[in-house]
Amino acid sequence: MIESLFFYLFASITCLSGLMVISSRNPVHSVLFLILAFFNAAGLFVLLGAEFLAMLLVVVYVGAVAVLFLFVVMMLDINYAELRDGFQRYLPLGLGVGGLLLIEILFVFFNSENMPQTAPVLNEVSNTRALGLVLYTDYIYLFQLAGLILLVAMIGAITLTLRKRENVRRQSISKQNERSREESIEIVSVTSGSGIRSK
Amino acid sequence: MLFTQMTFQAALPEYVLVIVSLGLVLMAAFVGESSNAKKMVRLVALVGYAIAFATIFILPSESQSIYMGLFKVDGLLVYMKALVLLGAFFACFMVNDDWSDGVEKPEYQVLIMLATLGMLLMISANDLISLYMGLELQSLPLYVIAAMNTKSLKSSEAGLKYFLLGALSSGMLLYGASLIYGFTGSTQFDEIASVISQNGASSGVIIGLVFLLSGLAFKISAAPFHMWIPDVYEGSPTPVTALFAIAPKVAAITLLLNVTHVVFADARLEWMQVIIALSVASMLLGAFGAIMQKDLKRMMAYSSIAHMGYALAGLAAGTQQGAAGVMIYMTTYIFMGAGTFAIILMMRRDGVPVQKLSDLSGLSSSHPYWAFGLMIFMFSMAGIPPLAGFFAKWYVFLAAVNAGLIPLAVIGVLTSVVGAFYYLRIIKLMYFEDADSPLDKIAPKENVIILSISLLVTVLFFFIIGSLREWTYFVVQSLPVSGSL
Amino acid sequence: MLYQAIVFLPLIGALVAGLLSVRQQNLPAEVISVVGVCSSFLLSCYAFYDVALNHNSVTIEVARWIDSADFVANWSFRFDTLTAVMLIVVTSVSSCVHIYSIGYMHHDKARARFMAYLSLFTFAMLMLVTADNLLQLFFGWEGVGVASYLLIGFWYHKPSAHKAAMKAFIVNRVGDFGFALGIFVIFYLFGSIQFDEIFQNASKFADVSIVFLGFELPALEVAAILLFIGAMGKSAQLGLHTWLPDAMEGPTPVSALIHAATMVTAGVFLVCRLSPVIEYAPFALDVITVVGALTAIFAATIGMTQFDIKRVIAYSTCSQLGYMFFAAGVSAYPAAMFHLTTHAFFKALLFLGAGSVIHALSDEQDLRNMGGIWRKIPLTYAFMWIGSLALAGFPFFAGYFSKDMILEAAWASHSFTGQLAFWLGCAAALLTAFYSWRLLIMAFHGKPRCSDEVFVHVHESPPVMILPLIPLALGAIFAGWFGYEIFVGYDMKYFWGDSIFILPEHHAMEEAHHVAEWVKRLPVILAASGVGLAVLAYWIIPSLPGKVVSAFKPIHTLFYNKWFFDEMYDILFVRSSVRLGKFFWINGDKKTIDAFGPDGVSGLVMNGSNRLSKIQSGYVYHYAFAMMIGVVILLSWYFSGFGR
Amino acid sequence: MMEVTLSHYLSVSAILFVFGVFGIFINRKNVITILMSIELILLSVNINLVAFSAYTGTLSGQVFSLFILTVAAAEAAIGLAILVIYFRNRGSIAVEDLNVMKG
Amino acid sequence: MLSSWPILSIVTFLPLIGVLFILLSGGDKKSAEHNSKMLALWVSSFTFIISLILYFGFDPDFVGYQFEEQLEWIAGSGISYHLGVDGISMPFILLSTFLTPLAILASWRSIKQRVPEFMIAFLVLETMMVGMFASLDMMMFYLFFEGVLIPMFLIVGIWGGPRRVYAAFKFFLYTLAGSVLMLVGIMVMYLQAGTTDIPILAQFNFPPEYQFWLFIGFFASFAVKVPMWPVHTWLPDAHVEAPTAGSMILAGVLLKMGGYGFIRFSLPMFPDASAYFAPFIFALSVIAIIYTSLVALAQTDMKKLIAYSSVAHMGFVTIGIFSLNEQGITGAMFQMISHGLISAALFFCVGIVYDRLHTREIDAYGGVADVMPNYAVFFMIMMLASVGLPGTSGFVGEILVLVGAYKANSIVAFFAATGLVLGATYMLWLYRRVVFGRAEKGDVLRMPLLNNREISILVPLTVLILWFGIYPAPLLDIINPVVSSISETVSNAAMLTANLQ
Repeated sequence: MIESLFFYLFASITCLSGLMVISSRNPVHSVLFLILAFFNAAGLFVLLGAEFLAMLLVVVYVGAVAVLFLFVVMMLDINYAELRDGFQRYLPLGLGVGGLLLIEILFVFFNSENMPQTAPVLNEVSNTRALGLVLYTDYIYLFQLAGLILLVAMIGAITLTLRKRENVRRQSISKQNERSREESIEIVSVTSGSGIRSK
Repeated sequence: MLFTQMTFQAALPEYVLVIVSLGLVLMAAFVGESSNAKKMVRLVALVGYAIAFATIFILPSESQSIYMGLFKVDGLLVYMKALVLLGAFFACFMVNDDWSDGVEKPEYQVLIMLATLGMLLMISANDLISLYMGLELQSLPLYVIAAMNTKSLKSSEAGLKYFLLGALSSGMLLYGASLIYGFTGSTQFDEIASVISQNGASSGVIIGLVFLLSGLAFKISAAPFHMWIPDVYEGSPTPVTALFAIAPKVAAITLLLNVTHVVFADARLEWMQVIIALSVASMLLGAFGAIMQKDLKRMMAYSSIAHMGYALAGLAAGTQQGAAGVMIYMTTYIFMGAGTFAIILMMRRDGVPVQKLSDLSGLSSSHPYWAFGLMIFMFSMAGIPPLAGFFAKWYVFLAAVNAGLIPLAVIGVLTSVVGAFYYLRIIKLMYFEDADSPLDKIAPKENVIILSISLLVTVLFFFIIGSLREWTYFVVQSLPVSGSL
Repeated sequence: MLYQAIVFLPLIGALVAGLLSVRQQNLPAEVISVVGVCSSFLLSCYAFYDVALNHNSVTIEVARWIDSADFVANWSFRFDTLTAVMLIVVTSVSSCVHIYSIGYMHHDKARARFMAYLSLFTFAMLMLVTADNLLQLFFGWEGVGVASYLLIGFWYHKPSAHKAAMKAFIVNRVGDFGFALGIFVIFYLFGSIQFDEIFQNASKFADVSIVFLGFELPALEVAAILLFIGAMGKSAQLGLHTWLPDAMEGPTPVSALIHAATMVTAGVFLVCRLSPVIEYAPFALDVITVVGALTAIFAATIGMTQFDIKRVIAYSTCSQLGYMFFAAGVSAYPAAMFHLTTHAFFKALLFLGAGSVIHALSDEQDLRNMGGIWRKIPLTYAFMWIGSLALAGFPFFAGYFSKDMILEAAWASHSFTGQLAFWLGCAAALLTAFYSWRLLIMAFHGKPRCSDEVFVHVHESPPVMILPLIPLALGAIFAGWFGYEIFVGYDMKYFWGDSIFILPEHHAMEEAHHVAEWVKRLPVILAASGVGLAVLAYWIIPSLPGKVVSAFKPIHTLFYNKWFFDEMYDILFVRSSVRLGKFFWINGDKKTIDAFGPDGVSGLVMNGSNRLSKIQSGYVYHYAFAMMIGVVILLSWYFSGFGR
Repeated sequence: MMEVTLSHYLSVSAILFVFGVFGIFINRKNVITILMSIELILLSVNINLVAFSAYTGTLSGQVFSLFILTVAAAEAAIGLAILVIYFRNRGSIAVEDLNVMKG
Repeated sequence: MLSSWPILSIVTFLPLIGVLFILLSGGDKKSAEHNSKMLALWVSSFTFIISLILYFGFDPDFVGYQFEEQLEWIAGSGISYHLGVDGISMPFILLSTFLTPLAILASWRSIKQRVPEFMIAFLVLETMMVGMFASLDMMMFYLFFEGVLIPMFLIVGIWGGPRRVYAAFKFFLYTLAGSVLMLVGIMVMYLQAGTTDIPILAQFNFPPEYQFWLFIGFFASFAVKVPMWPVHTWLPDAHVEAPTAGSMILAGVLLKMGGYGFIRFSLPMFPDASAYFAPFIFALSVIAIIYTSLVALAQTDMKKLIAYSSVAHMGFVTIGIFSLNEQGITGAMFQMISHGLISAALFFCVGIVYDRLHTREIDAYGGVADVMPNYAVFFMIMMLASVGLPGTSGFVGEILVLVGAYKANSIVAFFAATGLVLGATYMLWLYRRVVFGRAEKGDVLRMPLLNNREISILVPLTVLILWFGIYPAPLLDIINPVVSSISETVSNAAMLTANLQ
């Protein structure tokens, strides 16, 4: 009973904040609602017995991704804009399509004959431990893959956003390594009395 | 044991790519950005592809599933991997420092190698999760390199569009995957297949399948999930477009083939309808969309949509024959694409790359060899015998007809007539019109080599087709779908 | 070998002359072609002796031609009496014309070419008369058509000449259209186009019907009428006659050879040749009779009013051919052939004489510009007299025998069509005499109406032109005498042998010898009165014609304008087909087929492509929306149950 | 009160999914919101997977979800990076300005 | 000894060796042009000489394929490299090899730009044509059948007249649209029979309901190629714009591909459907004859007129083929060969004056006979042959077709025979306006006589046209045995259909 109550609480807040994410005019608000949605979704995860994922959602998503969003929103200094023309025109069609999609999916969910109907099975081992057992054994392949993907994300983000400003002095390791004695120093024999004339 | 020798051997090309790409990361970081350094990076990358390609030949040709069933190889998949590697090699080979706009960073090589790795993993995916991971490993670098020319608005717009829509498609794919998982109780392909063959496909699975196929359709740019491709082709730096045009689609369509013909072999009647719809839509859209284009790369995008439509016609048959047809189709597709882009990459006027159709006018008098090559590729893409494109169409439509999809085949051949129109237009520009100001004469030898190889394959395909058909018909026999050969 | 030579000598002459004409070596060309034709004539005489008189009919196979399953047509020559008679007619007239042309064409640079054409014509005509099957006959038939086309258009500078040539060819083609269909019907029926097989089996098909154009019709009637349509074209019978007067644009020897003596009689020859078939087609015979009779009178009416000397003679030819046809129509084939022969002589004579006149008057052809020259060209004058007398059918001239024979046969056939033919023929005889003397008087008598300059130059033709007229004149005088007994006398059956077949119940020929005396006299009387009228109107009271013309203005206009046939055809066929062609081209090909076909489709494609480009708006949300719509449609497809 | 079943969880996820999709094509404001919509979609997928995982008693759903979280983070990083360079070029991230190429 | 040589392959691919030579022969622009011309001429002439072996080594009494060559191509799939000729294809091969050197000679002076390319295109075209007629495998047939489009498209498009782009596109897309439907048909047949071997397929009895659709597929392709009304509109455009040599080959050989296809495929493989569709094709053909003849009458452009006349003449061909009896089919075959010679000659005749005056407007001429008497003679012969004058090859074909048509349907024969009159009308009308009259226009007066090159093109054509008109036996002997076997199959089917109806 209490579980149901919590379910409805989390579910409704998740959905509502989802709606707010896409409808608020201020992108900062959107990000905040997104965070709210994540929190409540984490609640749902807990209800389903997936504590580790719930924690991860909060840590990774709220802690990293959402903040990243917030950071970019702030950095890009976006004015929140009015809804422009065309929106009104497309809204009914969009609502129709979206509604139809929702109805069709829901219809399947509530009418499917071979839906897994057993209640959540709580394992004897904790959720985190269970995941830990498989993650580095059965799924080591995927784990390594995830590493590569993160590498890509890193390289990609850096490559794209790194700007070489002309007037900024930076250390060029390869250049330094490539330097040979000949180009580094110049030996000038100075005749006494005449001084060194700079080039 | 996780890492047996078998494991190692079955995934040999992937290992090679991983190692080389990591090495490239280090090189890119330390050797700097001098011209020599970039050349070296490219050279190492090329050697990497070459080694990976060579290892293909020592892969086991019988079906093997490793990493606890997450990864699979068999003859068909290996063949497709070879194609992907070949395509990646071509794409990489054609790009040298002096001839690339915005992609001359060494990271470019790292990224496309990782993307290639992602393609190989996609092909070998034997689990919904590894499917997704492979797909993302392929997509993410591609998003990046599409936007690689950071100075160009078009490039960044292309990257952004590609990313946004790609992410949406990933979302749909995942949503479908989650439903399939939920309704079958497993993410592993073999298990899903056995559940479906026992219980049939429930409506939840079908909904999931529709989402999954939609997501995959995006990757092969089948209509109506194609909208990104013209913009991305046009906006991306040309070497990137060349890569897009050659390699990723092979991987994506192999994945599609794998999902439909292996995992959902017993739900053939259900997914066939989706594939038929996608095929018809793509053929029509590709044919009609290209006609008005003025940008060569954009036109090639539409052309690739149409090609995917034809390849899907082979898939739609849902037979082993159809699968073989797809394999043959993708083989020709790689060579035609590589050859065409070898020329597009060389198109420069006063050192500035040009990509308008009108820039081609009079090409036959200023660059007879290019013009001849492009003409052959265009005729081949239009499906005019005796060129490669004809045989490709022949085998996919043959499969479709054999599966009773005669209307599909008729639509296909008729749209290919419409398609012929815009291919002919290019030939018209090159041969029937005079040049206002000719393109630059200099031609990097790499591109000319690729052009010549592709040209040879395209023209002399009728020598190859016999053994190719034999091989493909042999490897598809492992597919669980019905259908005589 | 001799017999083949008859046919091929002119061909060789034509080829050699043709080659010589390239370098304009006229004299050798003339010699070779004359020699070719004359030797052919001599050989023909032998053939006549051997085949017609000694009854050694032969068929000579030369080479294979067309064979496809049961459709076999080989090059082969059939020499029987009918052929032999035609050989004599053709080669003799041709020889005369060849020789005459040397003189007549003396001023023309391209006369080698002319001689080549003439010889070519002779060859084709000989192929026609010696044919052993319908297809070879058709070969000759078309061959003479081409030769005629070439000769009419010989002076290709003159627009009227090449227009006339074209007209001749095309009108003949209309006839050939019928001829060809006739061949198909015959082949369909008999399974062969060999004369022998057709003739042997004709009786078996007398009552057979075939479906032709959806109608069930008696087979032989259909075949006979179709073939007769071919004959009408070639022989310028009513309806398809319009080309003949225009054909006078050709040089006069051509008119003599082709448009008087030989080619135009090919139709008559065809009908006679096919007598074994036509005899079983009574309705077709009636048609032939009526058409012939109508042509006879119709052409005569026009002939009365014309002023071009050659056209008058041309219409008279047309008219005389009508006689021949109705003779054939009443099964009096021998009479038709007889008239054909005599007509060949006197008509060739008339034409060549007219040519002499024209030559004398420096190429003047209009009767209104002639007159008063009989003293200057007495020989020509005499020849014209002989010709006219023979044409008008004055006793003991050639025409007398043959024309009377025809009229008697028509009378004796005791059929309605026969009677009609007889009376129309008699009327035509009156008109014939009238216009013949009208011509004579206007051309030779009265005051000279030509310019003085021309008049001074009037001179008798050179011997090379006069000499050929002599044998023709002799023929015009004596052919009737000699021919009567052989051709239409009591022993004619023996003479004609198998070459002409007359059903026993058709006995016009026999009875013609026993008709009432007035029937025999009437044509002569009419002819005499015709002459009298002409003399009255054109010599004694020169103002009379003008008054008559104004009194009968509408009728004269009708006659003078040739019954408006040309105008009618022009509107009905020529203009309408050109207009129809334009209509089809513009409205059919361009505005319908192309507009809805390739251009329309490509327009649609362009349009669709344009729309597609608009859909590709560049906006991400549109793209995403399209994807979603795709998904929703696919989902709905399954959801609605179609997918199952 | 109704018993909470799998279908309820799935419904929540479906609603979120539709919101996410809706957010993409109804949004005219800025690209960041689209990125957030994508996160919503991924969240819905995660709810699905976790719910299925719980109700089928298999762990692979949660593993899947785990990897999705990882990849989503990488995706967000790349997406934002591209967005940043786009902003540098265009000076705006309004969705409607994102149409230099079309047709 | 000769029989052991792969004569057909040699004939087919010899021109490609010529292409190789042209590519290898370099030199400056001028010498390259000259070399390429000479090479093309010699290679194609040599090909013709070799192809004569086919004629002299041919055994006319043997009903079946001769000079057969079969190699494995696409292993295990029933698709093989299979060449061979019979009485139907052999004449066409000779026609192709005969016309190609003449066409090359015809373009000696009139092609001024990109001469080597032109010669290459022409030699490739020759290979495609010969290969198509020699193929005994459906797949190969299709390869060559479509492959022809490539060089022809270029020939029209590069060296054509002012509207060449439109014409080339129309030609290409029109014919492609037709033949892709045939491709689907070929697939269905292949899947039914498991092979694309033509001799096997000819023996394979396709069920009637299949035949119906297959026939339509093949019809779509061949009807465009023939071309039949109402899909003929590409032809006038293509002809008008094509260079002279292109027109010669287009009219001389390419149009025959449709008729050849009907005889080779439609009749023996779908006899029931052929009988079923015969009335429909009759109707189209009769319309073609009358309609296009009338349209020809309204033309002001010489080439267009002759192009329309080709449509009308090909109407005879389709009538002959679908009369389904021996005379009809033989006649159609003969008509195709003869039309190949005549139309090539006619187009060349137009080309001759076009080279001199650079216009094809009929009104610009008149009195050509004055300045070019030798031209007038040749043109006259061709014109009369086109009209179907007995003694020329045109007659033999036409008369046989009409005889066959009459056997099949008298109404068809009646209307088709009107073509005799109409054909004469427009050809004579053309001839009259161009050749006759007095040469008054200054440009016309300056036209030089035919030169030796032109004469040496016209003479062989003339000789053949007259030879086949007077003594067609050599050709008929080759055609007859095969045709009788085909007509037997198909007329049996026709009888069955008639009984069923």
